[in-house]
Amino acid sequence: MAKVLMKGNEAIAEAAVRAGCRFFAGYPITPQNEIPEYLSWRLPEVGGTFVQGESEVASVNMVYGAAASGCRAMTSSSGPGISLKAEGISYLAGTQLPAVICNISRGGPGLGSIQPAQQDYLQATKALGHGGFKLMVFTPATLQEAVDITYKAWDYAERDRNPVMILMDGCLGSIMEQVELPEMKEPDRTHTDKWSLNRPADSTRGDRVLTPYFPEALLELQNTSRARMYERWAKNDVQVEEFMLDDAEYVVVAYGIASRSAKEAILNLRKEGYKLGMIRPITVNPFPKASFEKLDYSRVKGIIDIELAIPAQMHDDIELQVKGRAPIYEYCRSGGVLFDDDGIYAAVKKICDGGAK
Amino acid sequence: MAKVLMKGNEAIAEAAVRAGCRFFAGYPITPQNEIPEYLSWRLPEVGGTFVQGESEVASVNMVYGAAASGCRAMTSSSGPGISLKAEGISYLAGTQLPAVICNISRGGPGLGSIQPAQQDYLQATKALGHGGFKLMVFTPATLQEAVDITYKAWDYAERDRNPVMILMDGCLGSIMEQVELPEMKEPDRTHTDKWSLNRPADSTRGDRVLTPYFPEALLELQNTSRARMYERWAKNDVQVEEFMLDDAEYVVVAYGIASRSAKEAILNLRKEGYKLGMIRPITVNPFPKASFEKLDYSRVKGIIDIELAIPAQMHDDIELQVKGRAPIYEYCRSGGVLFDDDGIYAAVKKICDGGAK
Amino acid sequence: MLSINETLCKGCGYCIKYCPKAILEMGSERNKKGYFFPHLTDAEKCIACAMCATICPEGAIELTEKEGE
Amino acid sequence: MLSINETLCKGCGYCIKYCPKAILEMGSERNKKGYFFPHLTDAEKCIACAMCATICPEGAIELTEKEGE
Amino acid sequence: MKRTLVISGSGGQGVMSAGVMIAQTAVDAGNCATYLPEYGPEQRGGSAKCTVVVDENEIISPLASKCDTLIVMNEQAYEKFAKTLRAGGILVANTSRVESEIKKDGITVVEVPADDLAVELGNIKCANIILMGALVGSEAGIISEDAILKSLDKKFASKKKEVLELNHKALQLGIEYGKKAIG
Amino acid sequence: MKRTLVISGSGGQGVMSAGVMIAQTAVDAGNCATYLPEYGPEQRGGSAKCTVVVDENEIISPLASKCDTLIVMNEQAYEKFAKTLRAGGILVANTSRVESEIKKDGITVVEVPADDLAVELGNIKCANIILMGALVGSEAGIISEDAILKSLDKKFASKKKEVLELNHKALQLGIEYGKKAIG
Amino acid sequence: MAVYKRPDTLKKTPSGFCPGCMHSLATKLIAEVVDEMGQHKNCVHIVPVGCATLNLVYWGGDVLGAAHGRAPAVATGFKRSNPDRLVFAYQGDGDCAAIGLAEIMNAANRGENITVIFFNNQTYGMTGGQMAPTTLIGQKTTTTRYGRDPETTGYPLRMCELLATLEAPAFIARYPLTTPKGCRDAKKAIRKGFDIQMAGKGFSFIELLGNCPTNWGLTPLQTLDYMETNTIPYFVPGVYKDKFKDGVK
Amino acid sequence: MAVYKRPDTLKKTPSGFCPGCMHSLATKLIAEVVDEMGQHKNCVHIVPVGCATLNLVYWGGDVLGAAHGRAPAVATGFKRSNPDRLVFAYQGDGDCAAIGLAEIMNAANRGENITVIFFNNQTYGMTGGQMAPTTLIGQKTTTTRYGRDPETTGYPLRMCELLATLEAPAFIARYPLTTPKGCRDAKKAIRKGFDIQMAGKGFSFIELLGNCPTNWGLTPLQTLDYMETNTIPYFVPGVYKDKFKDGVK
Ligand SMILES: Cc1ncc(C[n+]2csc(CCOP(=O)(O)OP(=O)(O)O)c2C)c(N)n1
Ligand SMILES: Cc1ncc(C[n+]2csc(CCOP(=O)(O)OP(=O)(O)O)c2C)c(N)n1
Ligand code: SF4
Ligand code: SF4
Ligand code: SF4
Ligand code: SF4
Ligand code: SF4
Ligand code: SF4
Ligand SMILES: [Mg+2]
Ligand SMILES: [Mg+2]
Repeated sequence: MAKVLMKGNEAIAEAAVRAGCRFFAGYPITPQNEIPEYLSWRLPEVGGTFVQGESEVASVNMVYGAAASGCRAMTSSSGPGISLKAEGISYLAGTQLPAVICNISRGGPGLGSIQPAQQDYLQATKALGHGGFKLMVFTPATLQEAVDITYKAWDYAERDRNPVMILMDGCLGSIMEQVELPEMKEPDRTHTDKWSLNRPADSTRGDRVLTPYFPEALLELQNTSRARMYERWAKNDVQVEEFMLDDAEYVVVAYGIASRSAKEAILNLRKEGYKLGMIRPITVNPFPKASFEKLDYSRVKGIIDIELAIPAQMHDDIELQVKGRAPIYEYCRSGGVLFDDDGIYAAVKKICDGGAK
Repeated sequence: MAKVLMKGNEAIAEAAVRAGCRFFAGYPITPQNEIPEYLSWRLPEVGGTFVQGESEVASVNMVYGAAASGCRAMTSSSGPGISLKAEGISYLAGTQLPAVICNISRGGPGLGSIQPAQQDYLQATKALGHGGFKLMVFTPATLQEAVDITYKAWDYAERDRNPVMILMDGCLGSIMEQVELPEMKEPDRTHTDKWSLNRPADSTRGDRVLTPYFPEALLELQNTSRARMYERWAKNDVQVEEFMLDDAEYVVVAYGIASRSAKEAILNLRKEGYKLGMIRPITVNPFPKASFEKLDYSRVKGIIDIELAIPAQMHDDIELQVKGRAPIYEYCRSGGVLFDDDGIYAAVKKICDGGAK
Repeated sequence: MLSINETLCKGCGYCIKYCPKAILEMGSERNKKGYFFPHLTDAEKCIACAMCATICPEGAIELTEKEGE
Repeated sequence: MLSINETLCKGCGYCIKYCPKAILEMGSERNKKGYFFPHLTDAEKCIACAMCATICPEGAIELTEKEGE
Repeated sequence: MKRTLVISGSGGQGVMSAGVMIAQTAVDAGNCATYLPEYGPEQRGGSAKCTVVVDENEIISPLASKCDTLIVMNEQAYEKFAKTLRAGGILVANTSRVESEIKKDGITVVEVPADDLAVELGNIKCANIILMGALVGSEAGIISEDAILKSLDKKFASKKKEVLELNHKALQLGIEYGKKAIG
Repeated sequence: MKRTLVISGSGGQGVMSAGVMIAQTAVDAGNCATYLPEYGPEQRGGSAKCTVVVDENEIISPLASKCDTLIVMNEQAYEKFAKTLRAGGILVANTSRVESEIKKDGITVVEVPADDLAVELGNIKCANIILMGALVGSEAGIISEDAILKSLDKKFASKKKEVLELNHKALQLGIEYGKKAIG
Repeated sequence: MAVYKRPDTLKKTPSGFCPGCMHSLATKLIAEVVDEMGQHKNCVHIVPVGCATLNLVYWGGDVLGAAHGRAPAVATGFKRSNPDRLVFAYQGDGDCAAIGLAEIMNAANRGENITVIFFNNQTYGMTGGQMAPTTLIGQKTTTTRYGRDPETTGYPLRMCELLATLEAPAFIARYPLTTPKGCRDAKKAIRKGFDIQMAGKGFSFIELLGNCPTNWGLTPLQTLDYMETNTIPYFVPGVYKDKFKDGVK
Repeated sequence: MAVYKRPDTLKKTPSGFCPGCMHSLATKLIAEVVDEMGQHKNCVHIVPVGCATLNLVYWGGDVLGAAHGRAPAVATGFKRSNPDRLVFAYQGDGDCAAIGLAEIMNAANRGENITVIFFNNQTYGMTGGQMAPTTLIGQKTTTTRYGRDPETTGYPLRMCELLATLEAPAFIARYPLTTPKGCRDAKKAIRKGFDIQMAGKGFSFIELLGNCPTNWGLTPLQTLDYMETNTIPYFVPGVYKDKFKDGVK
């Protein structure tokens, strides 16, 4: 298929439609508005439903209702709106319902700024709500990747009966670049027959109760089986780009838009002889542990954590893998300030030259 | 002062009143109902205000309003309700307002169960909302400690202009035991004059804007100064009980009600010659790193993480300190199932005997 | 024919209150859950108006037409 | 005396629309922000009714009583 | 010495208020005590349980998997918790609601048809007080007769005289049952 | 070769739509392109900026701190971004709104009183098209005259004929300014 | 032949509600309607958070547990992606009139093709009897120890009256469950709501005046008198909106 | 002497609003009232999330930024712990009638002694013109490309009418900012609301019908005509509730 120039948010929206998503509920918030705006006319075209919820809280609960019926459903928001969805996302996880949640993230905390940032990493990966559940969290770096991930997101969500998060900074949400769109998949609920409340006319299944409420012993069992699922993710579902690691003496760790700035800096510094490489998590949960294990720490002189977040949020995840085998440096901006290529170039260079903490 | 038998929730409520808290807004949820119930009559007695908010969202925002005026304010909830407060807590942090938030926690995710659990550790310590802010998180283990912490909580909150969380499981919220209550402090807003919207009649201060909205460059500055504050916490504000560590070969890490079950097991096993000790974080953020640094890893054969959470939530924080110098074992229950003393005794014993992973 | 399922009954007394014939009476025995439950004092007088069954929160009362009679 | 603060003005034209004397007119100069702003065509005719000032969203119009006159 | 008491029954039977009273009585007598309630989502008819730990010294954990004395107010409570009673312990059973035959090996059993007695006394709600009395009478050692009487007076001080009297009677009746059982 | 264009002005001046059009034109001509908008909270009058990167190869980062060509639509934009223009770069300035004297050392400057020209043409809104024309005319190398014309036709295909004509005129006018400047 | 048969859409086991609790009665009435309409397999019961959560195990058809206050949003999501199912949300008064006020108002205002059954017992039953938005003036609860004071807590919300001001809703009615007649009226209203929904004609809301013997501290029979004297006069029964006065089809 | 003086409670710098935006006008009118009452130092302006957020830097007194939709809750918290201050919340229509519907209704129902000024411009201005709860039937927005369809999105919410059904509110009124007269009426209403508050007499709500030239795609002058034809007929101006018809004191 031909490549088309698309805005990040619209690319995700179209990819969702092609993945068979037929329900979207959301509430306006910058910088993700093009997702609901696009779906407001696009979903009805394919027989789907768009609802502008009265709030983020209502929207995520509408998605909960749709998901319970086996319909592929999605919501999207940013920072403050994601916090408001926390209870609902916890409910999705608790009731074991698949859904896709996009966080097109911006500076925080509070109202913060409407400019892009990566300050929701810990929220997304550690606890997007109460009760100790986890999500698979994807962090695309290009719009093509965003499209591909969105297209596959419900496959993971339905396999696991767990919501999936696409965590993308507002920069990727609002840039335009070329993407190749995947084929249209027709929605099909029959594969949800084992768990959903879908009940085709000819169905003979018994009555079913879907709820995240449990007597404590059952809840413990569920917690335990979910814990095993998280372990399976760590084993099977990591996605990562390992870039120029073979001879790297300094390894950058960056995801999303930050990784693109970083890559540019790496390429420029390589020209000057700096042996730089990059581990780019495409899934931040599960985190790409193996990539760190493979590093030759007799050669690696430092790990450089590059994020649009202050304080750095990925730091502990990196440290857990590096285990003291190399120093970890940070280069971070936040609050909506983007990297500029001169700045990141100079900072990384300084680190490699031994001039930074 | 004489000790009185009190329910955990009521003890916290009374301690808050004595700390000068004069505003509470909250919404019913088990197992914290005695906090609002108690304050509904107690606050008016001392000229304070109790509002039963129409929701957790409204309640935390009422607290935001009260806090902005320099009034010591509090809200409390559990699991689902805490998630709903996430945006508001992020706003408190973003606007740099002091307040005290209690999470009397229960099993999750979703509606979960109404029985006690410790499944909100990661949410509390890593990201109680969007935007990458942090809270000091206190985890009392006895009602006396809960009272003392509550009494001091606003001092921290106002020093830092940041909300403080008291994270206490529903078990401690609903048990009764004896406490000695502190003196009544009279509320005084003058020390908030530097930042609050308090404006006594004779004040000559200029107009003031309190908001968590910032142009990106300013927001980055704020993020940076807050990051420094988190570092100061780590240096100065850790509270921990180090129990029988001198000769310990196995070190239990546990907080809250879990630490009390653990302590009982430790004492029983000590009688049998097992050299057990315990690191009990009283602040889980900042986490008591130094206590782990002080351990003699040539002697310590294992660290045992005991939590009412599956998967274990404190594990990574422990691993970050232990750095591979000793294996980390886990003994966890969750979903509202409490430890029974036989079970924990047997599990710890098995670990010490080398019979557990 | 009126039948009262004593296992379901919780002894609220609503059926008794609303029986127009006043032929329901609380018993002195307890069911498994510990609740007293009512019984018919005079089945003959029952007019099968189903007032009792309608108001019974637990659906503990069922009524069939007297067969054959 | 009517004064129009051109820096504040955004050229919406509301003042012009509501002047009962039709003595306000949009100018052809731009202010710093790039907006055209109005001016009085005939100050004498102004009856100081403050219609213009009342509706001006930006508070760009102020009126004082003609001093001494 | 640390003593653990468990009271169990169904919501609405007064499990919790009896537990609180015992803990309070212990504290008033100069001991340390903890009280731990556990309940399900139902307000009535669901299971209700509380654990009271009494000790002269500070109490480490308020949780307990075994108890020294046990009051069971209905059949389910008996079935669920009988096995948690330590050898040599005291079991107070509300025989109005416990239908199983009670195993008595190695423990002291106080059988009290508390519901029936309470109804006779005039109010089913005082069944819990009768059972508490039986516990005290059986010299479980958690609290003394004197102490519990004082507590009762305090608790019902603001209530009508008849209420206090009813509860006094209930307690006395229970105590007699307790004494008989160990006597 | 990678070329970076920055357009800046205030909200409502058409900064974004010009940027999108250029990116689309580049893509239609077989290149890779990224377009990155940046704006403040105000819908009008606040600062607006976009960055368009064009390359034959895949574009690594859409962000850029330096640019090869720069269109400034008002004074603030000039003040803020002039320094980000690389040596040898091309600056297109809307002199109807840029008041400062423009420094010309080592760069090509195309001065276009675009607002005034646009008003003369009949609609201030086509100022951005004029400036785009100036960019093309100055042979900045990002897009060709042909290509941008095609884009214009496509973009205004569904609009009234007068609108298309107006924009054609605007573009041509701009191109002339551009050509003159390098000529 | 059966004159009255316990509905099949209830489980055969006892409910988890307290003795005399009208949640149980309300549930039974709905089940009767579902049975009569032959919708047992087709209906989806959106269960709220509140004592009605106990219906997770008592209701006999498909059940979906919603977050506190969000049942109308959940029902919206379900129904919009499954227009043929009979979808109804059950809500307590805390659920519907406090935390969920935005959701119920907006679902009603959108005219969602769902039915909401609103159980108004003037308190938060499940959490132990705190003040609800519907708590009557002067009523004592665990958060209004001296009785609800309108000066600080405002007035009991009348949901039917409020929703009836909106354009979209098709049917709004309120009945008390205190008498057999009230039950029959309520049942008819539920039936009408369900019929409207199955005909695709929009939003219906049926308020059932109920009790909470446990938290009111009254015996079941006492609650009947209390409601006659206090609840019913304030929350006046009747039809508040009906776009289908002459029947649905 | 000044016949009309720009209020001191506004900053001397230009507002951040678009040309012709009536947010600017509304803000100016409030500032005039605050000036006239001598409340500049005593008032607290609770700023919502929406274009009115721009008032963080334009308003000349104490300002507190609230989360989207929660201004009434924030105002409640502030006022209850500072009863002497003049506390008013300003809200957009998305803020007040969508996400914040529960908060405004409950604050009104509690009769909080605060004033809410509600700016109804029938769209989400700040986020780029999506449908608001107040968007008119048939109105095109970025989420209703073919015009608002009541079948799927319901009907424009009339907040004054809704709030007027409640017992507690003291004063509720609506005026359009399209004419000098509308502005004067609006100003009087704001004054009345503030007077009521300072007398401790309860909740007041003043709805201002405004515009959004930018997202409506109209010039400022065109918006005036549009509003006369479309907005004002649907949202009828007037006093909807007034417990103090004969003055406040
Ligand atoms: C978000 C959230 N807040 C609070 C609760 C606690 N909670 C459970 S039920 C309930 C209220 C019940 O009252 P109501 O809706 O009137 O139902 P009732 O039990 O009276 O039938 C509350 C507040 C919760 N589970 N989730
Ligand atoms: C929780 C949350 N949701 C969404 C947003 C995004 N947002 C900012 S302003 C706004 C709506 C603005 O509309 P309105 O309240 O009508 O104000 P207007 O700009 O039209 O004056 C929204 C949805 C936000 N900041 N926070
Ligand atoms: S059917 Fe009627 S007459 Fe017969 S017992 Fe029931 S209420 Fe009484
Ligand atoms: S109405 Fe039903 S539950 Fe109540 S007493 Fe009669 S049979 Fe029992
Ligand atoms: S004061 Fe009246 S007459 Fe004078 S310019 Fe203004 S509107 Fe016209
Ligand atoms: S009303 Fe004010 S802003 Fe508008 S044109 Fe007149 S002076 Fe300028
Ligand atoms: S607590 Fe009240 S509402 Fe809940 S089941 Fe019992 S009586 Fe019914
Ligand atoms: S976008 Fe609309 S509401 Fe916002 S400032 Fe501009 S005109 Fe006003
Ligand atoms: Mg209720
Ligand atoms: Mg608006």
